[in-house]
Amino acid sequence: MEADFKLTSELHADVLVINTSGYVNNEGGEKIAEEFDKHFENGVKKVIINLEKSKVVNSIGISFLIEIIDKLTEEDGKLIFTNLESAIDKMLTIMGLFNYAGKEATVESALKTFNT
Amino acid sequence: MEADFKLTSELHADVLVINTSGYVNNEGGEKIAEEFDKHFENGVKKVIINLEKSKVVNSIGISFLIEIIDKLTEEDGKLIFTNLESAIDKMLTIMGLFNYAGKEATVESALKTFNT
Amino acid sequence: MDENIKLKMMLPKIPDIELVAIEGMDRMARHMGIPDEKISEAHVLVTEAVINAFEHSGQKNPLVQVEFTMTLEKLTIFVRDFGKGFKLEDIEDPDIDKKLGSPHKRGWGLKLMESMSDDFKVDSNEKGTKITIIKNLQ
Amino acid sequence: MDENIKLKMMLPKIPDIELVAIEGMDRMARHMGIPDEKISEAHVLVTEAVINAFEHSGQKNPLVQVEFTMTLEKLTIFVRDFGKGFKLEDIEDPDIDKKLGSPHKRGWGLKLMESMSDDFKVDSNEKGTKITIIKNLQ
Ligand SMILES: Nc1ncnc2c1ncn2[C@@H]1O[C@H](COP(=O)(O)OP(=O)(O)O)[C@@H](O)[C@H]1O
Ligand SMILES: Nc1ncnc2c1ncn2[C@@H]1O[C@H](COP(=O)(O)OP(=O)(O)O)[C@@H](O)[C@H]1O
Repeated sequence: MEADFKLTSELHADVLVINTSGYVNNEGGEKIAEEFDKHFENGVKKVIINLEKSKVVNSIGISFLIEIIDKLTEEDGKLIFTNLESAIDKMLTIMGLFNYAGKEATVESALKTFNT
Repeated sequence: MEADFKLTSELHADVLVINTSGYVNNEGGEKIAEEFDKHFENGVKKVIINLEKSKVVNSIGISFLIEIIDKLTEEDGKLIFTNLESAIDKMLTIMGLFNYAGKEATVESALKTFNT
Repeated sequence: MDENIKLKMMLPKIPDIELVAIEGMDRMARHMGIPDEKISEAHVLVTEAVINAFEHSGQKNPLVQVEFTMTLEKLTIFVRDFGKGFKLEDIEDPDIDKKLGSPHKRGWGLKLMESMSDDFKVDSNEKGTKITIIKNLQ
Repeated sequence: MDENIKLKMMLPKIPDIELVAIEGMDRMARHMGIPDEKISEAHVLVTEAVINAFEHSGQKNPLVQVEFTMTLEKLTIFVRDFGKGFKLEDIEDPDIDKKLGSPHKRGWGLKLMESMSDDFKVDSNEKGTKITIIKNLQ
């Protein structure tokens, strides 16, 4: 059973990493967007969303992530998703998100992408 | 959501401690009984069953524990339950198990009971 | 807050399916703001009723209906099977003193449902069994 | 092993209740020996169908019916609401290029159900909406 949504975040130099766990529903998406906004206001433009511990997401939750992509694109920033379960990967692919956001296997490889 | 049943066991001198996690259903009860039998055959007569991580049990699972009490009583041994969630405590009370088995808050206090 | 919420299920016989009913009941309780302690005794009631319905129906592919109706004051658990039924008066009250030393350790479900609920009704005939259990939540 | 198992639910509108349906479906799949990967795409299908049924019904206290029928070959997901319905031909196909820069980011559910399933049918009128989704399991 998918647990209730939680998130933690950390800054690696100028890269924000948001780690989620549990169901990314409406409120989950909103919480990710709020966490992003706090750092975006401070000038952070490189963001990693690590969905390793989220096995269920819904499209309302994901639409908040499109808002993040929107804001980052305007500021020449970038979002990278990591640790996607295959069904979620497929879902985001169908939505076309990877035309505007990156995808990496792990947070480490995403950090490397940002730093090279 | 209650997880699938698992158990671990350890010997503290002559006391067997069985720690369960998840749903104590038919199979869960049977596994506890098997683990007990292995040690009972070797002469172990003091047993602690720690239900801390089991929040759901059913009466079929518990009937296997009555079998354990049966065998221990015949050999002047004793069973102590620990870390009972209040509804499970009430259930075992209604079944009359505490007329023949002990109950302690923690494994530590149960071990003390055996050693004094 | 809704005054009264209802969840219905028709369950197939698969291992531990009663946990799905419990999960639904727990979510209803959380939504109504009912504390976990209040609902955990209901876990026992649901589990025993559903297990009996599957085990004693005498059918090859039994289906069991479960309905929860929850208000802030009380929870009604309704469990129905379409099996062979039984007569409550034929069932002996279990006694731990007699179970010890006897090969038959089982037979606790009905006693638990009766003792842990605030009201317990059995309506059984050769077309099946309906169990209605009330648990006060206040 | 049963050839065909069925689970039915009538869900009330409470937060994340779709996870109870998913839990039931997962247990059916495990019982049938269907690997987790096979069933995880169905999580998306169920979630989107149930959320739509609650959100767009236009009712004050909507109830949503969910039925799973599973064989080793395929899963049929049936989701029904008793709301105001809609016309599929009125719904615009979402496009990420248009969503970016626009305030309306939503509108993905139907597209996801159609794209991730092996068959997808909508039967909707002013008495409600029935969604039938088939997912091959082999
Ligand atoms: N739903 C049911 N349908 C038919 N018989 C039942 C049902 N529930 C209980 N019974 C009968 O009542 C007896 C006692 O049930 P219970 O107290 O739950 O103990 P157990 O299930 O361990 O035997 C059962 O053995 C069965 O004969
Ligand atoms: N069960 C339903 N009942 C009524 N209208 C629906 C239903 N499902 C979908 N719709 C309509 O189709 C539109 C698109 O649905 P969907 O693609 O899931 O995106 P979203 O729910 O995010 O709007 C909804 O906004 C709604 O107007």
